[in-house]
Amino acid sequence: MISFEPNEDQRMMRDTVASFAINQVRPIARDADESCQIPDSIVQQAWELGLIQSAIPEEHGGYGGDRSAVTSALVCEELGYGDLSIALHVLAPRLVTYPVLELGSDEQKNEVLPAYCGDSFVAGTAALMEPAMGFDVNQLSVTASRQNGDYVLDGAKCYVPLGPDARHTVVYAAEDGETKAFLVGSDTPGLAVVEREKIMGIKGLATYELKLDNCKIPASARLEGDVKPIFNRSRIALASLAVGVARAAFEYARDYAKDRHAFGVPIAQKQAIAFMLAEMAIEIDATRLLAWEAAWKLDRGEDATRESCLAKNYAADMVLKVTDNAVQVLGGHGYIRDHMVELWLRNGRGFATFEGLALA
Amino acid sequence: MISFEPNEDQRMMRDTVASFAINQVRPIARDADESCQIPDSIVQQAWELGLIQSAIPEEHGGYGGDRSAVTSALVCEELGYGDLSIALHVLAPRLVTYPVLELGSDEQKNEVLPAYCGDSFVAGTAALMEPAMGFDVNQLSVTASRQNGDYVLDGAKCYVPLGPDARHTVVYAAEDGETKAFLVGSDTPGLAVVEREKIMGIKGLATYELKLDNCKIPASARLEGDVKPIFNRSRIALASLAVGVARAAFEYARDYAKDRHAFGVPIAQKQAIAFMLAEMAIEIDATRLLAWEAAWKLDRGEDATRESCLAKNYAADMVLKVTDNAVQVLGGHGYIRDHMVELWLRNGRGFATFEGLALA
Amino acid sequence: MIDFEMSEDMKGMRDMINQVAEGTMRPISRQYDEEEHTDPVDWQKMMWDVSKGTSVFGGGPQDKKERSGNGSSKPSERNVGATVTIEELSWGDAGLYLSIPNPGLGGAAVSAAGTPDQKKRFLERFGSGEPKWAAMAITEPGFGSDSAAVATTAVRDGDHWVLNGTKIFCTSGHRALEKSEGFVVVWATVDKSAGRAGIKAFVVDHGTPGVTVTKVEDKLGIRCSDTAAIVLEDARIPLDNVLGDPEVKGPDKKGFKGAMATFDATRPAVAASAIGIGRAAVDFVRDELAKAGVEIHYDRPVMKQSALERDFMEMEANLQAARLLTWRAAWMMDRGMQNNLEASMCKSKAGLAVTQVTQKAVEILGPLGYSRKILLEKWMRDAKINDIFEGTQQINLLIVARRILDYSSKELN
Amino acid sequence: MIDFEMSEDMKGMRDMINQVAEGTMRPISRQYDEEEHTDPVDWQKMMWDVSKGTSVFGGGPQDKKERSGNGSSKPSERNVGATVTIEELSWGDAGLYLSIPNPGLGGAAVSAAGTPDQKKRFLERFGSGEPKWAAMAITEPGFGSDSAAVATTAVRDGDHWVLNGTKIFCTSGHRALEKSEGFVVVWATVDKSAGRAGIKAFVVDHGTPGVTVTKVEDKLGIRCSDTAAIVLEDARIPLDNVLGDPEVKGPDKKGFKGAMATFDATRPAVAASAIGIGRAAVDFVRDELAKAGVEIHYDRPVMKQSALERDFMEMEANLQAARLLTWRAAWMMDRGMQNNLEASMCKSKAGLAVTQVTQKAVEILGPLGYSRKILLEKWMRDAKINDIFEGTQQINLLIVARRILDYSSKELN
Repeated sequence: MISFEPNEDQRMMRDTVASFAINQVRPIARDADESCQIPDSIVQQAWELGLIQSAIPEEHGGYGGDRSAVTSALVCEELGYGDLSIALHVLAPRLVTYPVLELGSDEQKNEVLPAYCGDSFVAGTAALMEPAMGFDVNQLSVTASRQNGDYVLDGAKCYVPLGPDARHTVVYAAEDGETKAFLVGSDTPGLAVVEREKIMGIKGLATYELKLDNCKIPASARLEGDVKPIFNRSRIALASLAVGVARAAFEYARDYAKDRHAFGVPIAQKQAIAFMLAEMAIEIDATRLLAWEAAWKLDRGEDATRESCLAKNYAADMVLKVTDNAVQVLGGHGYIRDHMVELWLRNGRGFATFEGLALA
Repeated sequence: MISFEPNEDQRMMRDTVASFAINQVRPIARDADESCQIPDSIVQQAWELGLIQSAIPEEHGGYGGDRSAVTSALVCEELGYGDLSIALHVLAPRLVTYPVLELGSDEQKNEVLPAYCGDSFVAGTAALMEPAMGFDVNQLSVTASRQNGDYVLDGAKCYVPLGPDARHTVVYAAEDGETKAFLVGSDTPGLAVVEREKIMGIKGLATYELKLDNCKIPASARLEGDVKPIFNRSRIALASLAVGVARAAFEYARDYAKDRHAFGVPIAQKQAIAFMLAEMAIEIDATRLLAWEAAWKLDRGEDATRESCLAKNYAADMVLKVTDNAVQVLGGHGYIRDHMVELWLRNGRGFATFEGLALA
Repeated sequence: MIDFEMSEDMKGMRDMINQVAEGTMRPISRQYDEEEHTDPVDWQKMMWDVSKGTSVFGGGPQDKKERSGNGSSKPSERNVGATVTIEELSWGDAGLYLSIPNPGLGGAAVSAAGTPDQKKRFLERFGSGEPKWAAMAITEPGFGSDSAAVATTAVRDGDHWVLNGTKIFCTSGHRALEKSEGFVVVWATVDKSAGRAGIKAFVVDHGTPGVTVTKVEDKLGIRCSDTAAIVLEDARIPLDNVLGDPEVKGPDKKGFKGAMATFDATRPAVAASAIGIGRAAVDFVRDELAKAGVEIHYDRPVMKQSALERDFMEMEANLQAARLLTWRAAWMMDRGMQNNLEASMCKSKAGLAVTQVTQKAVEILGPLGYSRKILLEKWMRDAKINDIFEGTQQINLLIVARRILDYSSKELN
Repeated sequence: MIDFEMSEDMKGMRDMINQVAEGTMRPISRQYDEEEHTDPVDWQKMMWDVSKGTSVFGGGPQDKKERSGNGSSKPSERNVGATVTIEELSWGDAGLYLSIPNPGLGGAAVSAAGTPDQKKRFLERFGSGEPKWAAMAITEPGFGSDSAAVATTAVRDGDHWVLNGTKIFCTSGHRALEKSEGFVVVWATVDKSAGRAGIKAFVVDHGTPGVTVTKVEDKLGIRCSDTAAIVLEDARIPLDNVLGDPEVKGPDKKGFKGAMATFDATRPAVAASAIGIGRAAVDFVRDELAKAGVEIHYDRPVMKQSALERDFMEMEANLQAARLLTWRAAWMMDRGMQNNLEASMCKSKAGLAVTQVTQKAVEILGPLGYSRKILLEKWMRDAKINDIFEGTQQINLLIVARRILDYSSKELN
């Protein structure tokens, strides 16, 4: 029966993450961007929230909690509201644990998952995006070819979070034209980190270019099964993160507009500003609901490709528009780095480009 | 040297047409739409302005005036400001005379042009559009095939203005995949008017579906040369007509907004309305200048395909947005047929579909 | 639990109405667009027979009793159900939907603000007899969205109120007053100097002397719906035909404010109707694209899509976003939650989305889209009303803005 | 005659500047974005040597003498020429363009409103010596677009004015006051009770005691341009450093109004700069598409285009529309026509168009577009300032609205 009410567990989870995002994450977001660095302490604090471990079954050392995409959508929004770079950093291990949980054999699970259930943050990552215009997850240029029972990976990847620090990298590559996931250890020969990416936004998050040059991995490194649900989940996570970023920008602009006076009244009392804010609020809610619906469908085990793509594309447009409008509401103040909105605009612009950068 | 000033002749021409559009055309526009009929008297009055004859050389019975596309752009805007149906009706003979002037042999000119230089309106028309989604002027489905030295035309056309009343119809057809123009007399066997179109807008203008069924015409009926400049000129004419329609809607909405009170002040004093009007004004001017530039380029004999397509597409978006906003400014009054704006919205929506419906 | 699955009951209702929409409404859709001001009598009779006594579209806030009553712990779905029903009917034809005999907005006002006696006197008639309509008359020639500017007056004269003024844009006004034994709820001021507080709602019954329908508007779309202008000239109505407290004083939940509150219920209903029209257009385009062999690759990167593909996906997303916002506003009402913000959000989004969706659909279909041979162009004309009535796009944005900024109508207008 | 062909002189100028932009500006563009607050000294020296004594960007209304003078009947192209020049320089790099030593807005104010003596004292220095800047200081922490709300005060004390207050967002303020022998024109009120009429413009020279640059802002883009906060604490300036009439009284064409009028000249200049950035992005995308073998079919029906194709055409059309509006506003100035409406139109259109064009370009290029390896992301950051400074998008729409509706700033604000 149609309902818009998170259940009790979801509410608790969301509130915990929200409080972390507001009190711990947001205050250091600007510094992380300027210094291009995220302090270990915040990563460890996030780790202790159990976001990664909770979804791992007890037999593999985790808490055995649910893996609901709806719950993830709620969590992602709050983390995105805090800071996108930090959100992507602390969620990065999921880029390994989730595909392994969904697609991995018992052996792979046993091998990989316990590493991500310890007391301290362990980095994991995925290499999906490629440095090409019109990058397409269904037509990867990185190839996986069989060679004497092993796989050999070749090609270039970009925007790989945490790169050299990751214990495992899930590399997506085309095997006979079909996208497959491969589990690659960080010390595998032929897997080379080229350099840290210098990009416009999410500057706190360390992302890297990777080169796969005759990178040999055993056949057992392949994760069996369909990667589509993985991508769909990532789209939902990104859409929800975008909602969080947009909400942050909206609230900041709203509060500024109520505070700032022009022509004798708060600028929020001017229709041009007030209507802009109203449209922002509507589009944020609209996107959240699209993401929820896609997540709900995914949770039912149905093909959520249509819903998650629509939600993600909608979110990418929405977050750009909302963050751009937030800068506009602040006027000159929006353009200087004393205020957060320019950072959110830079981060917001990324969503149209990001694919597979988050799983939650 | 860059200049935005029409020359003396252009100004006079524009002012004459503007006064005709305001005083004669506009007052009967609503009636023409409701009755799906345009009075002969207005057509004859327009004829007497010499819009058709002026561009025909004296040797063929015309006034030997200029054929500048810039001048036409000015004229089209004013006629469109009056009423689009009536504008398209009174300009229809140009659909024959212009291609003949541009592409016709001396023989063709001698044969055709004098008919359009008399004292009374003579209908001419062109059949370009076809009843298909994604209709493409470069990939027509109506074919012209050679047969014993003659041409045979086959296929279906739609939105043919004045259809059975036209003395000549310029039929555009694919000859070996390339679009060519053919001059077809109204009584040619195999050229059949199926029925008058019933469409959402430009209801005053009688447009028809045509069927070409083994329609045989002599080889001499073909207009030699490239049709691209003809299409470009049509695009510029349509863009300028759209500017006229949009300006009509803008001015109506502007005046209404200054007159209509809500919350104690004219609604035009509300930023939401005032900004909408400001954006309308800017986009109308922007489109006009794009059309002028395309026309200017065409007049220089250069390939104006890029400029005229950009102007036409821009105009189609603009006129829809402006007329829709005009309805919005009037609110409930915009939705009823006592006011003109709903008519302009219906006409405005057509521009994205129209191709080759006007030449001036 | 967050859930987007309709209950089985609701699905059953939806499917049933969809059959009616496709089998009964669509075939007569064009006819009643072209033959403006003609009543679709058979359709109206049929729907009257099916729905009289109940309200298929009704909705409105649940009262406590209803929610907790009858021993069931299942939360109500009345308002969400109404949006589903209305979407289906409007998918069939929005004009025909609006012409169904029913208590409409007038009935909603009596339900919300009427005394038990008033409910009996005015609503019971909808359970039997010939088809009937009720309507609400707010707008006047001199004002649109600024509903506090009512110029129609009501003056007490002994046992009667005497009403004078002109009302326009009264949906179903002609049918309520002159084509059936219905009534119109008329907003009038009893004390101009008191502003909003002086405005009251009066039930004007059919056949009241001095009440004339002076015009039935020619419109861009929803031509089957009657939009009436009504003149009241010394129209005398019984004293107890006023809704709520007739005194001009402080908070009056049943009068002006009560009537305003009905918008929180009717805005999701209007949004649902908009979505029905939009879905008709999207469904049509989807079928045509399939016929033409155009595939939609949802997971293709935006930059590899065709313009058509992208347009279509945007249409789908916009429509679905509007639908979810609408369900949410209705669901809140079912839960007895205050939904003033969310009701305006969904109305604003749906009105705009559907205007754009249908306009784009016409463009995609090309010459056929612009033609009256198919219904698409009609849906575009019908759709636009949703951006206008029950508060224009602008009025709804204003309400949203007030709520998110915590401003009064005085601070932000 | 309607004509879109530049004169030969103008083409020559354009081509020359384009070479400078490509050969000199582009290679150092990234460096001075990354090294914020560092002066591009070589570039500044070079441009100073080239341009001193003249104003390559200047512009402003022509006076009669100039227009009819020198026996030539050829109309002036000064302002149109300026937009062409500025477009080329900004195509190179908008931050570097803004950091060129020049009299800037401060100089424009002195030109427009200064006495012959003031022009001599303040402008002559730009003809020789070391690179210099002048600037205009209007905005304060307490107000942005509402320029009548100036809180900085100027009090007469014998032969001096004593200025107190804080100014922010002063473009080139640091360079004008502390890095060169320049000056800043400061808006201050001499009589708070007189509102706008009490606001005057004062020339504050470099080295004036009590004047401190307290902050140079970190910004989203145009990082090479200095944006200064200036504090004036009992800053004493000579009595005759006031521009226009120091008396508070009726129409004062040279003071506040004169300074406001300079916006009619500077808005097309800002629009031209925006267009230059936008063109850089469009040119880049065009090249990349060509490399990738993507063709643009202009005469393909919209519904057969790829999403990419349509996006690109929209970018081109928007940019060209903005350019034509800008040329028109400048051309009107060259003809001595009032262009307040058209100046705001072009600024509004260009600011928005270029924001959207560059944002779309980043999207089209995908991972590369978002990367700092190429300049595209920088252009997106640079572009946004044009939607904000010299009147935000909203302020310019407000001005357009006032003009088309014939409303005063009191009637529409």
